[in-house]
This record gives sequence, structure tokens and C-alpha cells, in this order.
Amino acid sequence: MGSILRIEKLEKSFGGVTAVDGIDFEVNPHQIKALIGPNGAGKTTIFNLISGIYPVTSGTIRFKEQIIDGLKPYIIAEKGISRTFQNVQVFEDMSILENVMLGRHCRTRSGFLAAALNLRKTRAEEKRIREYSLEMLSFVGLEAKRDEAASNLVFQQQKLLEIARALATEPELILLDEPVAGLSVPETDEMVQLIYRIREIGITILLVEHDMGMVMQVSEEVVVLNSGQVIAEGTPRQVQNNEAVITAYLGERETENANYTKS
Amino acid sequence: MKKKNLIVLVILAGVTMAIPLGLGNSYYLNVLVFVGIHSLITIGLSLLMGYAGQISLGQAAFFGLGAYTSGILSTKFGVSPWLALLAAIFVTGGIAFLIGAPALKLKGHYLAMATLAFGYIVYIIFNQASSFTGGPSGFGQIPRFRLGNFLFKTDVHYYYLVWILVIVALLISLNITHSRVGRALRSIHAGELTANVMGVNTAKYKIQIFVLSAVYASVAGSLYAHFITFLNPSPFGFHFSIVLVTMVVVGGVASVWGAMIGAALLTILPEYLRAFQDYDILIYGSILLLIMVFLPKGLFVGIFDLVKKRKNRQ
Amino acid sequence: MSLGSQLLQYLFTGITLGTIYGMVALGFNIIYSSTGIINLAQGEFVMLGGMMMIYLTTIIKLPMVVGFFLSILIVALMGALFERGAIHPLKNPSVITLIIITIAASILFKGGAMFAWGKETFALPAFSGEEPVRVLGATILPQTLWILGIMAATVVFLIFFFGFTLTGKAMRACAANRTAASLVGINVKTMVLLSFALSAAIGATAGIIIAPIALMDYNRGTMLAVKGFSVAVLGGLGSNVGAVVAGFIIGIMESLGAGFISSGYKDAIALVVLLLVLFIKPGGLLGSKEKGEFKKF
Amino acid sequence: MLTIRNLKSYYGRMQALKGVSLHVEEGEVVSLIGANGAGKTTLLNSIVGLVSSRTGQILFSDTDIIQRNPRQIIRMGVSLVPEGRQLFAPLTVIENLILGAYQRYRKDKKSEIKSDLEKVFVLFPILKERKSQIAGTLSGGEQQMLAIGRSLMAKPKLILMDEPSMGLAPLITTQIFQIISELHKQGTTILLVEQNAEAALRISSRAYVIETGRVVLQGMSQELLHNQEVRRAYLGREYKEVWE
Amino acid sequence: SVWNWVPTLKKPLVTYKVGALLSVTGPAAWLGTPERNTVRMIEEEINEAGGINGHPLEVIVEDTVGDATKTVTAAKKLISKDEVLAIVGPSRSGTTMAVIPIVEEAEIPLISCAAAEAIVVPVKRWVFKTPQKDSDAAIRIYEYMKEQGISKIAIITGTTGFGDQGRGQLKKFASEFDITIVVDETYGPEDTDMTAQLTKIKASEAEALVNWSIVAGQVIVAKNMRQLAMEIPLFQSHGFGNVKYAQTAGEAGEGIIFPCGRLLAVDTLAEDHPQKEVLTRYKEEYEAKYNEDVSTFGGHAWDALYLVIEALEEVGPDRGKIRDYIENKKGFVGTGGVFNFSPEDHNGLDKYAFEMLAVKDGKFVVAE
Ligand SMILES: Nc1ncnc2c1ncn2[C@@H]1O[C@H](COP(=O)(O)OP(=O)(O)OP(=O)(O)O)[C@@H](O)[C@H]1O
Ligand SMILES: Nc1ncnc2c1ncn2[C@@H]1O[C@H](COP(=O)(O)OP(=O)(O)OP(=O)(O)O)[C@@H](O)[C@H]1O
Ligand SMILES: [Mg+2]
Ligand SMILES: [Mg+2]
Repeated sequence: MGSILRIEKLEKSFGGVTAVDGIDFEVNPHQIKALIGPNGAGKTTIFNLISGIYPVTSGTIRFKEQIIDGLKPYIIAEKGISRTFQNVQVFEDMSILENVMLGRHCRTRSGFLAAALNLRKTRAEEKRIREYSLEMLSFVGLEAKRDEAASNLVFQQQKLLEIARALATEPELILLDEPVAGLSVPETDEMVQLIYRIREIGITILLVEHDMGMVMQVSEEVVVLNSGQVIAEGTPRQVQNNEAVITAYLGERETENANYTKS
Repeated sequence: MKKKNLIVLVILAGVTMAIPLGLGNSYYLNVLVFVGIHSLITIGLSLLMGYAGQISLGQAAFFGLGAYTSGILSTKFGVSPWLALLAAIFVTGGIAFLIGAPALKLKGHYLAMATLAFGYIVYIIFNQASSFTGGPSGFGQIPRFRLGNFLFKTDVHYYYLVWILVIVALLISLNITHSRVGRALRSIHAGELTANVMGVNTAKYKIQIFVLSAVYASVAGSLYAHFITFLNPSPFGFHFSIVLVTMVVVGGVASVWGAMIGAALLTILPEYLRAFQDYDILIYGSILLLIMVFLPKGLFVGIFDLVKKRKNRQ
Repeated sequence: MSLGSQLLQYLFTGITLGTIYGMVALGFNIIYSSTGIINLAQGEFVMLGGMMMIYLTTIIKLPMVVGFFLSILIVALMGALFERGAIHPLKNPSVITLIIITIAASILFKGGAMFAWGKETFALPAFSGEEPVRVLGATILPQTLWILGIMAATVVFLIFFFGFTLTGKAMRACAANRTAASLVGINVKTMVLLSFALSAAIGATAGIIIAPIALMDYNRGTMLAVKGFSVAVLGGLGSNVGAVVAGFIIGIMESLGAGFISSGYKDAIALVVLLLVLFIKPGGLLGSKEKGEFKKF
Repeated sequence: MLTIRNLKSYYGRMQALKGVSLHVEEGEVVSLIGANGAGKTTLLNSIVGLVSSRTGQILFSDTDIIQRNPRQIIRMGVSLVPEGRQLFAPLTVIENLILGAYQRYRKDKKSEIKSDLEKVFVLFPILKERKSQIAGTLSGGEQQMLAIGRSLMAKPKLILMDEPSMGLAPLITTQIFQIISELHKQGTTILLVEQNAEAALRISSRAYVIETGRVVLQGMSQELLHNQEVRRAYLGREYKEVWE
Repeated sequence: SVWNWVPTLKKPLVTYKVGALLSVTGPAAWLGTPERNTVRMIEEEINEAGGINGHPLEVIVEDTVGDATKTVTAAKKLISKDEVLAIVGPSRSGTTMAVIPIVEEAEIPLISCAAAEAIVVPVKRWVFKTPQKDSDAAIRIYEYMKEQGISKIAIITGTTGFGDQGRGQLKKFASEFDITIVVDETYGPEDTDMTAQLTKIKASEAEALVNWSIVAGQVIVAKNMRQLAMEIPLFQSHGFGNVKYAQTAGEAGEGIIFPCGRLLAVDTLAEDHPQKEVLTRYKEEYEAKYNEDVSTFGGHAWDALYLVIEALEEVGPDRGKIRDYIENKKGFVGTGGVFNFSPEDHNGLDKYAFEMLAVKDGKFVVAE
């Protein structure tokens, strides 16, 4: 079976800055893969390219062997890629349940006319949307808060909400941008468990994270970027001991410094 | 639609239908006809502004396009007013689509300007294309609506016609806001890019709601034309676009009920202020200012909040 | 009149119009830059400046120079008063609420002016004679040269102020993020007050210098606001050079449009150009789209 | 330097702090730890006045600042690295930094501010590279560096840091903690909120543990580091093996 | 009631209510304000003199803001809430056209103060107007031009109802007077610079320019002409009927020629001129009361309201009878001229109601 996501010679520049500078890597189905690298290495930019937020400067992105670069974000979502954001992006004025129901949008149909007339089939569909969304909310453990405004959630819960919303789109590939940044150790642990459960329901995961403890634990493969280029790729152990990765990213692992990561 | 809304809607329908029974005076009914016509526009505008978060400073142009298309077709080409109203919907909707497609790519003040410019261009055309529109002098003798042998002639007739349409529009709008589509619109308001990434075709929805709001305005315009039976460009200028936006905001931008309250207030208020002669402009401005300063979310939400606070204190 | 001098005349007309619009647009930019608000009462500041000057110099008969500065001062105070009365008390207002408030204020200013000065149109003598200057068969009024000069000075001042002074940067910071601004010790409320006073002052200046050409009455504000807003947007909100360039473009489009195509459609022609520019360049001519993405509205 | 007594803070009618008392001595590094939503951010924001509905006593250098607004408090020499960074997104990197020193322009020499700017660039070279870039387009980590850099530009006596290492690469995280100890050596007083509790405890002399708006535990950092409760709730062990 | 207990005071008879739809504010406030002042002045005077056959007069003024929608509502208020006997106004042509269907249906006499000929041509049963017809204004201008030997002209008109109607009349009658319109330009009511249009005119072979518009435009055109050093004579419409405009235009206004009722040249009228007395009285009273110059617009309201008052005096409070009375009124001496109404003519003035005036030293004099 081929890769679910294949990135080839991907390039992106903003005016003078080349944020992504010729990158190749693939993600295999049912894998948990991590993208790491120093700040400004281009990780988020790659996510933005995959999800269609930015047009690529050159190179291709294939999802299930189909070229998806150049497509609109919503079409990419329909095709089965969903994501979370580094700076949490929940719809603040909407309730938590509505946030998740919005994720269901691309899997449902009824349009303006049906909505205006409130047809029976529309109501039935709305009911299905609600049920599915509630399921996703309980999957991440937020079902108790479903009617609260999203802005009332604490940071960790907002992250969970983003994941529930992403799951509601029924993705095959989910992109998680720093899922545990700002979380305490026990919360990180919970998140890791959630990530495993997401994989168990058959979803492939590509994540970006700076918490090395977490990355080393969950990911099966790691791609390391620096200045928009891949400088290493392999199992966590391999990259962890790679000289280039240590100088560019991890730093000398004196005992003292090692403790500064969240473990 | 939520039950609460349905109940309010039924009560509203009951009350509006009963009003003329107790109120025969043609002046009051006439004012209420305008409340209805303005409500039609503001309900559409509140869907666009309050739900989808897109501003339009050119809504008077759609109102005018509806009025002129309807008026010209029925007066100069003998088309029945009903057909003319229908044709106006298509014409106005089509123009809204053509202008909306590029304009809705713009954001915030830029969108405001683009719609304002569009509205102004339409206004200039009303003034200049005198062979069709009668130019600045306008034209009259627009036929009235007719159902079989029944001619809509008096204020009462128009009152019922307009308010039945308002209630239909409300029903449609409430259905939309409580649907998948309404949710998508609100997500656009809250974060367009995020909505897009989550699978919402934001461009499509923005255009659809823009066209819908234009259609509401167009229907209102047709009603206006066949009610007043005379058209000249002045009611369809920039000034009225601003008044419409003001109605929506004063009522409370995020609710179709608010839009109606705003339309009612800003249509009826000037009537009361007539008594103050020249001072009316100062009083009007002050009331507007006070509402916005003390109830920045508009009357609908603002009054609710006040009531809630009162309740909590007790 | 030869075609050449006709063309030159259209150009002069366009420049006259353009400087008027540009001056109004500059006022929009100031408040926008420091608060993100589009102040639709900006046109009223222009009107008030013109009317106040006419009142002070032709009715109270103060000397021109005194009247000039006194009018600007009084209108700036009105701007400050407006901010204190209507903008200051608000907590976290939405942009649209603020826009409506500026509309309400413009109604009040207009009403006030109507009561103070009546409904007639007034004229103001030109600063230095009404004898037109002849250039190659075309004519330009000395007053236009005044407007050009004062506008140039204003633009230079604004560019310097917002680009290079700390206060200017602090004002822009307020528009960008009020919380952050107070976190670095900026007095946000004072900055907002200052920006209203400043834009009122610039609006008033515009009103004074255009009054000899365009005349002035209480009802003039709205139209000036609309033109100024168009020009500010075409130039790219917040860009002062953009405002000047866009002013000339709109002015010249109108005058050429009136001269060669149709005087009835001249405004429409200018607006169509505006729309086309926006559709191609959504941030206006000199506005930064990128920066725009981070603006609240 | 900072003494807080019975601080209660509210968001509307919701009470987020329920009587917090703590103190920070001059030149000390004190850390605050606690779960998500415990009220750490609320506490820091209350100190600088961003959360304005608050009662109790906040003494900074023996002056009660509970009635003051953020600007007045900042001017007394307090600086905050806020949660969520709070940058001036449409402004450039360098403009953000210069504005960080906003309240110093009256008293300090320009050259001094300039040299502090250079110091920030030495700490975060990437910011120098990107100095004319619009802050909003920086990567997440770069933005965090800018937020820290901007607060350093104020040359505060007391610096409040809300999760400064959030979103930063391990190498930079290390650096941030080095900077904190550097500032400490130079005599700056620091109140630190960190999810990276272990690192925070290692660098601070004392710490407070906050839960649902109350201080539930306080003591020397070393002791807390070995406290079973704290270890279980905030430090965890699970991944250590994997990483070491 | 209290009157029964106060035998020395006479119980007043029922009040006669007359409506007035005037654009007191808004873009045509310059029309509506003198009109409002005038009707208020007359109301006071009549009541001080004991009312109309003892009935007090109440004039209910509604501000139309010059807007069609508002005018319609205001008209309905006057008709069905206030139940007025007749309506004076509206001030503007457009708003008058908008209320015509309403008054026709409600069967209430309306005496418009607006210029457009379309108001009374074709005749509408319940609608009259007091300002001179704009066709007559155009004719008088052309007659004058012919005397001066002018045959090629340019016209420039404002895009308002008034300007638009004027443009139509100018074009309609040109050929009758062997006049060719070589340039036909327009401008918006809020425009502040017409040099572009005037440049075009300057480059043409026009021997005179007619500007047909309202307020500011009339002054700006004059000023712009001076800026462009244009030598051809400038004609304005009867919209120029306020001496303030001439003063505002300053030097640029000198030599402007326009058709106008005799109100503004009352000083130059012969003592035995039939209008002399009415004009002098109105002018003196108005100027004393309001401390500002009279304008012909206030005069239109004067004529309209006095027509109604006279009808009330003669036929009492009956809408139909008032209409009939006005329709058959002959020899009514007003400020606009001597009115002779008939079922075919609901304006009642001929072209001689106009005098050609010229601006000289900031004043209006009869043009020679
Ligand atoms: N719109 C833009 N204009 C200019 N430069 C940009 C833009 N967007 C991103 N960049 C730059 O591109 C580089 C890559 O950014 P990106 O957000 O992908 O980094 P990242 O790897 O996610 O970093 P972090 O770990 O800090 O989040 C950064 O240096 C950033 O400043
Ligand atoms: N602006 C706000 N409006 C209403 N409630 C708020 C607001 N900000 C925070 N809260 C609530 O106050 C409580 C304390 O939040 P605070 O942000 O101080 O926690 P924290 O300890 O900083 O958490 P984190 O680790 O997520 O940063 C939470 O219950 C939160 O929901
Ligand atoms: Mg990133
Ligand atoms: Mg926090």
C-alpha cells in the first residue's frame, strides 16, 4: 500500500523569505509521524500548504496519489484532511457543540433552499449531524460542556474542541500543530492517549511538536526540518542521536538542559 | 427553528394581522407599511451582516433595482405587477451575484467601500438613464397589484400584503439561521479561514447570502413601487443605505428580530419627531448616539441583558 | 481653446478636486491608523472647519491668520469632545457599532451647524486673490496652489509623525492591540483622544482651504466624507501617500470623464475605476494586504 | 517587592481568584504552577491590572496598586510576558521592540535603549534577521521570542512571565531558562508561570501551587520538586525513560 | 366648557387646518425654510386679525426632508390624522409628483410650490401650483437671447428634478427660437467644481450659457466661469431668485441674467403696477420679521397659502368647494404674478409673470 500523503520538492516563499525550501517526505497510512525543527523552520507553513491555506510556490502535494495542491481548503477538507491550529482557532461566539457540528459541514448536503423551507429531510440530517458531533465530543471528553460558549473553555479544552471538530469532518489524515504546547504533564499524557485513540479508529496523524518527550513517545517516524529543508528523517531514536539535529534543534543534552523539556 | 422563535413568530403574526382591525387611520397604517418594507430589507441585511459578518453599504441600490425593474416593466411594458416583482427578483439577484462575486473577496472597510461604490453607481444610473428611469424627475402611474378582480388599493390592502411577506421572510430567515447553512454563515463571521479549512465553501455561502439579502431588498423595492406608484432616484441613494445599516445595528446586528425592531424604531421615531420641527435632527442624532453608547449590542440584546440583570438582582 | 490646453485644464481641474478629496482622506487615515475606526463624521469636521472660518473671518471679522488657527483649534476641540462623549465611554465596542456612532455624531454636528449658521451656502475669500493663473491657455486658481501646498505639508507631517515618532508608533500600536498597548505603558485613551483631535484638526484645515473654491454649507459633510472615504480606501487605508495618489486619480478620472465622456456619469466612471482597482488589489493601491489581515475589521 | 493579600478577581460574576496571598522578595525568582484553568494567568493579569475587577491588596514596592490601571503599574517597573503573546501584529518586529521601551523614552538615553535592542537581538538572532517583517507573520516560536524580547525592552524591576517557553524549540527553551537565570543574576525579580514545572522549580527559589483560584501549597522549590503530591500532579514521569 | 363661564370672551369657532409639506431640512432646505417662515408669518397674522371669518387658522407644517418616501407619509398624516382642508407644497418637483396619486385619491386640494411643469400638465383635478412654469422661464430666456442676437448656446443643468425639467424645457423650445444647443452638460447637486464641463463649453462656439440648477451649483458655475476667463454671458433659471446667491458669487456673479418674479425687483416697479402693493407688503413684513432677504420661494408659499385662505373665506371648510373656488379664481394678485386659473390651467400664470433680471453691484435690477 502506498503512502497516504506524499510531498515532493515542496517550496514556499514569502517575498524574500523562503520558508519551505524543497522538501520531500511521505506519510504512510495509519502512521503517527512527527515534524520537528527549530522555530521558523517551516513546519506550520507545510501544514498551511497541505491544507490549502497558502498556494505552493513549487512542488507537489499528493493525498492518496491525487495531487491536491492548488485546491481550495474546503475541498481538501472534503477529500479527507483535517487539522488543528498552533494558535487555537475555535469559533468563539458559537457553542461547543456548534463548533463540532460545523466540522460535519463537509459531510452533509442540505443547502439554502432546503434550509429555508425546513424540509423533513433537512431536519433529519440536522439530527444526524448533532448525534455524530456529540459522539465526537464524548470521544475527546467534552460532552458535558456542549452548550457552553467556546470562549469559556480553558486552553486545554479548546485544544480538545479543535480535535473534536477536526474529527467531525471524518478525516483520513489529521494534522496536529503543537497539540501539547502549553499543557501540563498530566494533560500532555491525556493528549497522548487521545492521539493513540485517534489512530486506533484508523486515522493517520501528522503532528508538529516541540515537546521532545511527547514526540519521542508517540511518533513512529520523525522528520526534522531546519530552515525549510529536511535535515534528518527516521525513527525517534535515530534522529535523537543525529548530530545535525542536536546542533540545530535539540541542543547539547547536558543533564541540566534536558530537564527543561517537559519531562 | 427553536420553539421560542416559533411562538414569537406566531404571536407576531397574530398581532400584525389584528392591527388594522383596531386602527383604521391610513396614516398609521402607511407608517406600518413602511416598517414592513424596511423590515424586509433589514432582515436580509442582518443575515448578511449579523450572521455572515459581511457589511453592505449598497443595500438601497438593491431596493432601488427591485423598485425600478418592477416599476418600469409594469408601467412601460405592461407586465403584471406580480410578474414584474418576480422579474425584479431575478434581475436584482443576478446583479447581486455579479457584483458580489468579486466584491466579497474584500474584507471589512474595503467591502464596505465596494458596496458603497456599487450603490452609488446604480444611483447615478437611475439618474442618468432617463429614457428608462425618467431621470431625476422620475416617473409615475405605476400600476398596483391585483389578484383577479381584487385591486390592492388602500393602505390596509398593502398592509396585509407587506406584512404577510415579512412573516414569510422571517420564517425563511429563522429556518436558515438555525440550519447547517446558518451555522456555516456564523463560522464565516467568527473566522473565515478556519471555516474554509474545516470544509465550508466560504466564497459560495457569502455570495448566496449576499444574493438572498439583495432579493429581500428587491421584493421590498417592488412593494414600494406598486404602493407609492411613483419613482424617482432620491429614496435609493447612499443615504438610505446608511439608514438601513443603522436600523440593523440599532436593533441588534446578530438577530433578525433585532433587525425588525431597528426598522420599526427608525421608521416610527422620525414620525414622532416631526412635532419638534427643525430640532428633530438633533433629537434623532442624540437618540441614536445614546442607544449605541449605552446599548452597543443594539436594542434587542441590550434590553434582554437589562431585563436579565434586573432579574438577577432580585 | 486648443485640445492641448483643454487637456491641461482637465488636469488642473482633476488636481483641484483630487487635493480636496485627498485632504479629507488624510483625516480618515489618522483615526483609522490609531483606532481602526472609519469615522464617518470626518466630513463634518471639514464642514465645521470651513464654516467656522467663514464665521470668524467674515462675520466676526477676525484677521485671516487668526481665524485660520482659531478655527482649527475649535474644531480639534470638538473632535476631542466627540471622542470623550461618545467613544471613550464604550467598553470593547465592535467596529460596526463605532461606525454607527460616528454616523450619529455626524447627524448631530450637521444639526448643530444648521442651527448655528443656517442653511445657506457661504463663500470665503481666497487666501491670495481670485485672479486665475494662466498656464499654456489653461487656468488654475491661486487657491489651488495653496491647497496643494498645505496638503503636501500635511502629508509630510503625517508620514513623519506616524512613521518616525514614538507617539505616532504608539498610536498605531493602539489600533493594533489595545491590551498590548497598555502593557507597554501607552495611555490608550489619550492616544485615541489625540487622534480624534488631530484628525478633526486636519479635517478643519481641509475645510478652510477648500471653502474659497467649493463654498460651504451645513449639508456638505456627507458628500465630502463619501469622497474622502473612497479615496482613502483606493489609496489603501492608513497609507497617506496612497491617499494623495488616489485623490489625484479619482479627481482626474472625474474631470477627464466629465470632459470627454459624460458629465452625468463622471462619478460613476471614477467609482468603476475604484472597484476595478479593489478587485485586482484588495488592499488598495498602496495598502499592505498582509497588514490588513491582522486588522480587526 | 511584591506582596499580595487576599486577592479576589472576577470575570463578570465568575470569581476566578478566591483570595490569593503571596509575596515575592526583591531579586527572587518565584514560580507559580497549577493545572489549566487554575488561575495563574488571571493572577498575573490581575497584578498588572489587565483584570480590573479585583479586590484585596497588591503591594508593589510598598505601594498599593490595586486601584491603578495597567499603564500606571507598568510605569512603576513591572513588565508582563503575556499569555497569547499580545503582539502588535500589523507592526514590524523592530517597532514592537521599540514600543516595549515606550515608557523609558522620557527618562532613559536613546543610546541606552538602542544598546538594549542590540542585546535582544543577541539573545534572539532570528528576530534581527526578521526585524522588518510584520510581527503577525512570524512563526509561533518567533512570536514568543518577540513577546519576551519586548518585555525585556522595558527594563523592568519585576518581570511576570506567563509560560515563556510555550511553543519554543528545545534549544530555545534552554536559552529562555538561561536568560531567566541571567536576569536573576542582574537583580531582576521574576514571577514565573510555567507548564514545564520541573524546569520552573529548578530555576526558582520558591514556588506556589494554585488550584481553582487558591494557593494550595507553597514552599521552597527544591522541596516541592520532591513532594510526592506535586510530582504526581504536575511533573509526571511517564516519558522520562523514552527520552533519556 | 370654560367658555360658558366667561361671557365676555367669545368662544372661538372651529379651527381651520391647512397642511404644508415643506422641505425644511435636507438638500432643498434653502427652498423649504423661507416657505416655512412665510406660512408661519401668515398664520400669525391671520390669527391676530381674528382668523378666517372668525375661525382660527392652523398651518401644520411637515418637513419632507426633500425625500419622496417621507413626503408620502407626511401627506397621509395630514390627510387622515390631521384632516386638513388643503395642502400647501411640497417644495420640490419630485416630491410633488410622489404625492399626486395620494391627493387625487383622497380628494384634497394641493397647491404645490414646486416649479416643474409636469405637475399641472396634464391637468390633475386636485393639483395646482403657484410658481411660474419652467417652460415660461425657458421661453423668456430665449426671447431675451433672440433680442441680443444669440443663436448658439450651451446649457448646463443639475441632476435634480428641477434641473432635469429645465433641461427638458430648454431643449424643447430651442428650435422655436432658432437657437441651437451646441453643448449639453450636467452636474450632480453636490458637485463642487464644474470647470471640466465649462472647459468643454469654452472650447465650443457657444455664445451664451444657461445654467439651470439650485443653490451652490449656481454660484460655483459663475465662479468657475470667471476662473476660466469665459466671456460669454451667463443665464440662470428662476432658481436664482435669492439675492444672497448674487452676493455669495461676488464679482463672478456680476452680469448674470435670469427670469424671475417681480418680488426681487419690487423697488423698480411702477407705483401703479398691480403687484406693487402685495410685493411691498410681503417683502417688508418678511424682512422685518426674519431679518433676512426675501426670496421668490417664500413668495410661492405666500401665494399658495393665501389662495387657500381666500377660498376658505369664501366657501368655508369644504375640500371640494375649495378646489372649485381655486380652479375658477381669476385675477388673484400674488407675489408670482396675477393668477388666472381655469379648468385647463392649474397654474394660472403666463410668461409675463417673469421679468428678466440682471445682477448689478450685487443687486437685482431689471435687465435691459
Ligand atoms: N506571511 C509571511 N511572510 C513572511 N514570512 C513568513 C510568513 N509566514 C511565515 N513566514 C516565515 O516563514 C518561516 C517559517 O514559519 P513557520 O510558521 O512555518 O515556522 P514553524 O516551523 O511552524 O515555527 P514554530 O515552531 O515557531 O511554530 C518563519 O521564519 C516565518 O517568519
Ligand atoms: N476572559 C475570561 N472571561 C471569563 N472567564 C475567564 C476568562 N479568562 C479566564 N477565565 C476563567 O478563569 C479561570 C482561570 O483561568 P486562567 O486563564 O487564569 O487559568 P491558568 O491557570 O492561566 O490556565 P492555563 O494553564 O490554561 O493558562 C478559568 O476557569 C477560566 O475559564
Ligand atoms: Mg509553527
Ligand atoms: Mg494561563
